Amino acid sequence: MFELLGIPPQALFGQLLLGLINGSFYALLSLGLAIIFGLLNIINFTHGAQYMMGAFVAWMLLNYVGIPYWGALFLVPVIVGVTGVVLERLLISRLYHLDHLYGLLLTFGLALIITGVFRNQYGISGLPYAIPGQLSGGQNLGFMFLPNYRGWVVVASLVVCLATWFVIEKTRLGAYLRAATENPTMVGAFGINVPRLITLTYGFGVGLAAFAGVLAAPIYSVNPNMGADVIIVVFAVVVIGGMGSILGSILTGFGLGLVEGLTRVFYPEGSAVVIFVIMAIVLLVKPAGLFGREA
Amino acid sequence: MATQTSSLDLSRSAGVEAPGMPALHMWIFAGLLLFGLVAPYILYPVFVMKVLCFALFACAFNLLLGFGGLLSFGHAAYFGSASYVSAHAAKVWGLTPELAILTGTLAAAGLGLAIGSLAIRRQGIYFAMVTLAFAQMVFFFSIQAPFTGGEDGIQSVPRGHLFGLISMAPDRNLYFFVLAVVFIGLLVIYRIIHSPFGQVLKGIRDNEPRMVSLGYRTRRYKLAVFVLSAALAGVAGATKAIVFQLASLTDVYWTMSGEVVLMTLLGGMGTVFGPILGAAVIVTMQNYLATFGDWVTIGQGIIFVVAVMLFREGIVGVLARIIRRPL
Amino acid sequence: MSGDTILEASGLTKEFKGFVAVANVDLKVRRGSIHALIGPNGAGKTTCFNLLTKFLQPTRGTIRYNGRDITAMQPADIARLGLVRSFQISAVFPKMTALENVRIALQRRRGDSFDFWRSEKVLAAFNDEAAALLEDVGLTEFSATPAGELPYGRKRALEIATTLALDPEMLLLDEPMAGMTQEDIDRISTLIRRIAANRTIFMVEHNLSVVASLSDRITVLARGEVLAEGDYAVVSKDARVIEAYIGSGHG
Amino acid sequence: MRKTGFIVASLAGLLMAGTAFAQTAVKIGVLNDRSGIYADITGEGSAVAAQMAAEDFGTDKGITVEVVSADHQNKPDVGSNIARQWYDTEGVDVIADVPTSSVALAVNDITREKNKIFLNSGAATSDLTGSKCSPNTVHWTYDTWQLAHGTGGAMVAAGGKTWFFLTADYAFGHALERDTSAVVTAAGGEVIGSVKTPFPGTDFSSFLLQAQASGAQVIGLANAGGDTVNSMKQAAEFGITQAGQSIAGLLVFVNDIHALGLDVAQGLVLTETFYWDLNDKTREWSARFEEKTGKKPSMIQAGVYASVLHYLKAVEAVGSKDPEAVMAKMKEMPTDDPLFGQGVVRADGRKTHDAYLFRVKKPADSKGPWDLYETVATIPADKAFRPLADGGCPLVQ
Repeated sequence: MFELLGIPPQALFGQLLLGLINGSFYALLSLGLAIIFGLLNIINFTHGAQYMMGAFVAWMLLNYVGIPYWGALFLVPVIVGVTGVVLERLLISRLYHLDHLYGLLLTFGLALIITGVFRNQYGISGLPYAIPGQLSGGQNLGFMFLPNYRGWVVVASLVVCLATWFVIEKTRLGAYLRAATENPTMVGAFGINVPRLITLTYGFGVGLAAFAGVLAAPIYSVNPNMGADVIIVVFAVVVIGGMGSILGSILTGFGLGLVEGLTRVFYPEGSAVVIFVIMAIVLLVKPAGLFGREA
Repeated sequence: MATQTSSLDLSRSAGVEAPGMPALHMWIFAGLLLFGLVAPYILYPVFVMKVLCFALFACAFNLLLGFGGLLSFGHAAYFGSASYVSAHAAKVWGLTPELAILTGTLAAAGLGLAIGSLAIRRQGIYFAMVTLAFAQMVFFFSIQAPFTGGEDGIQSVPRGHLFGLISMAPDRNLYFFVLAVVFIGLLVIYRIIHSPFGQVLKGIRDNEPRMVSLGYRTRRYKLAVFVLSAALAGVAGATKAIVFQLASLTDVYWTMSGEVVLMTLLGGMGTVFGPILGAAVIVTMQNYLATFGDWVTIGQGIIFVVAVMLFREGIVGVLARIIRRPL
Repeated sequence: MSGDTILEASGLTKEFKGFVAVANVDLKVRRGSIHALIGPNGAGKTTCFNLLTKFLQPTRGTIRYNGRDITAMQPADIARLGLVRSFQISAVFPKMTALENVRIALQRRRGDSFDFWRSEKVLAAFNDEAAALLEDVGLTEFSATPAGELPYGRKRALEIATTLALDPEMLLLDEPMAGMTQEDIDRISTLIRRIAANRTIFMVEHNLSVVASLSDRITVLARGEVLAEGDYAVVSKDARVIEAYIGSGHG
Repeated sequence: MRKTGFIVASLAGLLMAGTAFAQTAVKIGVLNDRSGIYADITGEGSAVAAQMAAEDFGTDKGITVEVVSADHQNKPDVGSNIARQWYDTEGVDVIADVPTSSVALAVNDITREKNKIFLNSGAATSDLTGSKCSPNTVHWTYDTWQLAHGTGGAMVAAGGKTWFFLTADYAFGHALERDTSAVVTAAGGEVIGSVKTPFPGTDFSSFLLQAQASGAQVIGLANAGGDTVNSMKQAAEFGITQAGQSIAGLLVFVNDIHALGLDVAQGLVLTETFYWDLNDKTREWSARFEEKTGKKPSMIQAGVYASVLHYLKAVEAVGSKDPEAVMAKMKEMPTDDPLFGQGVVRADGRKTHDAYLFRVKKPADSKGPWDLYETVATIPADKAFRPLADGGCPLVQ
């Protein structure tokens, strides 16, 4: 059997597939950040906490109300999205006339509060959330055992990402959104309620994070800190991608998941920092990011 | 070339300033020094030393944010790496405390140069994210590098003898050394702010494209202030390692970067004295509420939100507005 | 007035994703002249202006200043060659006093000074010169006022004083009259005419009467391309220019 | 919801005021993790355990006990700060518990410098009674050497000859891997590979696949806390145990298993020195503990109880709280408590007692939410811990 760089090709495919799965989370999260940034010009530091909330709300729905995974998949993004709308209306919207950095500081503070409250309430050991019965088990692909659930994660996030891309790039609503990013006054003149558009956009971006949280709940333990560490990686993903385009953030997310997956095989010790190293290189070569707009 | 202005609404209080140190500032510095001299007889000296180290850290950070207009979300990297290097220098190389602190400071400055030269390629929130990401890289390095002792940190760092002569083991002796280091650090920052270089920084903060159009190579100035800020944060971190005889992962973790932002925001960014007060408040809060665990985090989050929503000028900024004098 | 060219752009092109903002613009500015760049909204004037001062990087084309190719230079270095620009939105340092605003330009003469250890008292050496420049533009009484608190017209005057502090060989003004009252316009027009005595001025301007009274030569831009060039008499009779302005609803 | 705040137990003070005995007031500081990853296995429960020890010791012996507690957030700087302040300004005589090796080592130093007493229960590092041993420290419950030998040795004996390690990439993980490898090799097994996983990590699937591909019989988890929980969860997801490989948790606590659920954790082999369901005494005590806290005790909380109890007996025997005299008495006097039975505190500060190799039950065999383990083997005290001579502790040379 021939080997590629000392790794049997089958194993390599397996690892690439796993990278793609992690990439799904990066893509969903960086997509949400990109959409929010596009219209609000705010880097939503709360994004990680909202991802965590997604997982927790799914857990609560199951344990307090008895709503299973499939219901949660649709309900949770709405519920967490609504909390996002409330935050935007109450707090974030009051900062638009200020420097963007205040938005960053505010959302950072909110992230601390949300994480702290959940930690206080549920401890830090993590809560179990079972894989839904329909998706337990797995497929033997020959080169690896692929749990059905992981396959579902890739499919679900691809579908959601592409649907979002389609709505924003190809529909009238998306056209308004893009126009509002460029020139809110003009769009307002068309009779469109721009503040409401902004609020809903924030809610949608947060909903994407919560969706990622529900997807993650059965894989990782539902844990108050699950968002804190992933958000920094996603920030690096965003810097690399440049948030210039919706498709760009999706591609960067999946791409970096793959790169990270490969690093886990060839140099596991470096897999935690590989994305940051790539970020440094991109900053040197193409400071605006791979898909970033100039200036 | 990116021409986005970083027009943080800083130092609304910083109005007209006469050249040289205004009498008011001189009195405040004198008051601080006097308080510093009597504090160890009233309060627990180790606690006051902690406040001093964080006050210097916050002021170093504020030099970058308040006067350079650059929000770094990764300042723990310089604070923490200086702390590791000085702990290593004192423990393994047996350097005297002042040389250990110097070594730590140089390390922080070098790291600041490396990260800064990459980070200043982006502006505004991107800059914040890039510094945060690099700091995370430093954190991962600190977990794995053999000399940092992983999550045990470097422990039992000897306090040593100042200049090889005066024992730093008694808390009081060490205290006055730390007071001197921090006070000199604060004066250096004050001078930087009020130097020709500082004037250029304020110009860049207020309107960077305009400074470019006047022929200033603004990137070099931003890098210079970044390195200065990293070095001074390094002094604070290195001193802390000697005081607590410990360098640990806490000092390089991103929550530390968040705390220093909070101290500065609470005290008043762009003010001279705000970060000192902010540091004192936050350190006191952490110290006396340590029992309450998560509530400290929640409290810090609430302070963040309240400060951003209601008083962006910070405590000292508000005071300055009331008395209509820059502080 | 010498007839040689001080600034020359050839084949200047800027493409943004999806559209061309400036297409193949050739431009020659004669030394000592006042040259205006006009055109309807969206014609690419400001983009063109930003390309010339390198605040934007051209996609194609070359820029020569005093015979030297500056296409690859950084904006700050171009300013150091004596080619200094102003901004459409008034570019003062709002938290500094008027005097400090001017002084920071004078301070440039100290070179790349990173002397953070020195007291800012050394800057007092520039105070007299700064005061003189303020007087030139009629701002003496405001010298201790933070620039952010000045009325709009005064800000523009301060901006010009700051620019003049560099003693530039050539000035690029981006809509110097935008948003001004007639009184302000008259004062700034006089000022521009005065400073043009021994300088070259290139300006983007909307106000056609200002352009008519001030400029020696006019380039008209529409849809990113040069439509016409000449003095006011020539340009104002050009059928395509009239068409372009009327077409976009301008008089 | 977890109670926070100081727990002040001023026992006996009023009752004893009129008696002829000289009063000895002892202040015990329970310093542990009240908000982080070890909050469930230490935290408030340890403070409750210390208080129970004071109550069970009795209020009629002329000793008043006050228990205070604080959160060190698993940060050595926070922990050492509190320890200093407790010793310098608050009159604390004894610090108990202190999970997280880094904090424990810091408190170990400070306690020695200030000449007080440190009763460690929560920390894993065997350095506390090895190269960093201190005349002021007793290490009660468990340590890394004991975990490695308990689990590693027993697994090899049970037929798990080939090993692959998932090692958290920092000092603790490396040490655990190194110690366990030595045990495995010495017992006739073989280590065929290991992978260093970034710490802290969330996704271990890639590393688990590498472990699976290696074909090793045992996958050793040289990690702790969230890393362990996540790697076990994902091992179940990828069907690794079903495919015939065993997983050995090198640092897993009963609360982790409780949180994971038996579905995921079944079949895992691990070592602990205490389990609530060992005998009548442990069941009785654990029932009382559960009444106060709502949870069964972890071995660390049991260790806090037992160590505080032993300390108080020594204070009573000496008649003062002089640290040197009390430490000498603690080492001289055999220990006897309902949770760990009889044992000794050795010269290096190591407390020895039996350890147990447990296997996590199948869901079908479990009779209640806390019925989690079946005992595979008992490791006698003299085999469970590192021999006195091997630790390199300067106190025993």
